[in-house]
Amino acid sequence: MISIQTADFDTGAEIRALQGNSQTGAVVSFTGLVRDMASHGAVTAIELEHYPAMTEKSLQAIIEQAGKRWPILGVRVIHRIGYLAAGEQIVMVAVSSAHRHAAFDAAAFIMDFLKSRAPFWKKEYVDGEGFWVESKSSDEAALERWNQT
Amino acid sequence: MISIQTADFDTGAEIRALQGNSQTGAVVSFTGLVRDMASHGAVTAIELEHYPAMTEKSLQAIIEQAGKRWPILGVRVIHRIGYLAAGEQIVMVAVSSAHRHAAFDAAAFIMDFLKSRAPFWKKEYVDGEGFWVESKSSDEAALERWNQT
Amino acid sequence: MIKLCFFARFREKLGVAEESLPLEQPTTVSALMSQLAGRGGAWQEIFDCPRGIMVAINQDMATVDSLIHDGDEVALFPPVTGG
Amino acid sequence: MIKLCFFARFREKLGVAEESLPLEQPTTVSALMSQLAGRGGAWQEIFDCPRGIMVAINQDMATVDSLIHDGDEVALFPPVTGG
Repeated sequence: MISIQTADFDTGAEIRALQGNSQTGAVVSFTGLVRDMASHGAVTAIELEHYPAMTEKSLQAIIEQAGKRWPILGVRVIHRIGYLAAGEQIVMVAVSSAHRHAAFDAAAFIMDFLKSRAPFWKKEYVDGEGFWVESKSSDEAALERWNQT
Repeated sequence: MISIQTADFDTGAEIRALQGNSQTGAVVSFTGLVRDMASHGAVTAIELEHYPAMTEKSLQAIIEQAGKRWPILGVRVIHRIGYLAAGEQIVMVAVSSAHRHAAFDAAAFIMDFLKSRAPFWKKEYVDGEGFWVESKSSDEAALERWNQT
Repeated sequence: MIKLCFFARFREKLGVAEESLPLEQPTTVSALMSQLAGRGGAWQEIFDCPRGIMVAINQDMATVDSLIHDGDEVALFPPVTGG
Repeated sequence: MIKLCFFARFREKLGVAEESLPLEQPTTVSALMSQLAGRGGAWQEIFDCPRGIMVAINQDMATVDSLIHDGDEVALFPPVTGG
């Protein structure tokens, strides 16, 4: 259900794997990519550090929370680590459910909590120099909406 | 950008095609499938009728509305017509954007309006007999939330 | 003349997918529905009450108050259920 | 003894990824931070103010008021930026 890996992944194959259950009416997937622009210039690559002992545990807890809120049939989370060039895939979250709103909401919920609670850190390389990415207040704010609903 | 077709589609290939733009940081996809259960029994297949002269025009209008609300970089909508067996893919919506919330919201918006405004009708086959699917009040209600935000 | 199109359950119940109808002067969708209901049988059953009927004029969604002009394509159908 | 882990910017600035530290009795995260800040230099810069510091005890998110016990693994890191 959760993979932390340096290798790339095949979003289409992961979505197909979630379609096997005959009760499944909806699959929603999110794929995050390395953008080539940052505030300080053109990004050629990023480096992803994580906290190996904690990463999977924290993602597991986020998925469990989503499972308590929505009738999820399947979940797949893949997050890459190490060096990734601009344009490469970083992360994938896919959720299957009988109905579309549950799949949409659960996938957005998992991504919001992954962004602010899972122990990953990005360093962007611009002209060969590395800059640790600053967290965005908008990511923390995104968690608020899940407390209100 | 929009395809109405009897043939199946490859969600993974469509997602990859949207990843070409170097500003893209997020791709969200929705895939809808034929569920094998309905209120009146086990569904073996469905038949999808549409209004050919209007279908693409109505989807184009929905995508334009989404484009006015969110900074979308790319959109792909595929809807199948004709006979589809249980478990088959019916519809796919994929949206790319620089940021994840725009991609999530625009994809959910397009699906909500497609469900209640695009001229498609489903007939479910149970034991060889066809039943036209009744529209759900929850689908109409789903449009309301887009008026409030 | 206007062109009428019927889809899904309406098409099956009425036994007709499309027909041409003379139009003397611009009329509303609700007046057209009353006229169709006047044919009796399945027509009356479907068009007696405008609730639960969707209408498009020239492939754009319209309402019961929309005006129909000569040459228009008017589609009448039950609530959509795609996706 | 407790095990301390530092990640990302903290690891780089402090020049250390992990270390072991004696623990006489249970203490709070904020008391630990004060102790680390007392080392001066980059330690003081980072741990003088608990704002903008995330902490996990035994791989579960914790707060500055959480208690640290003997044998715990305490990770201190800047706000996460994955995804």
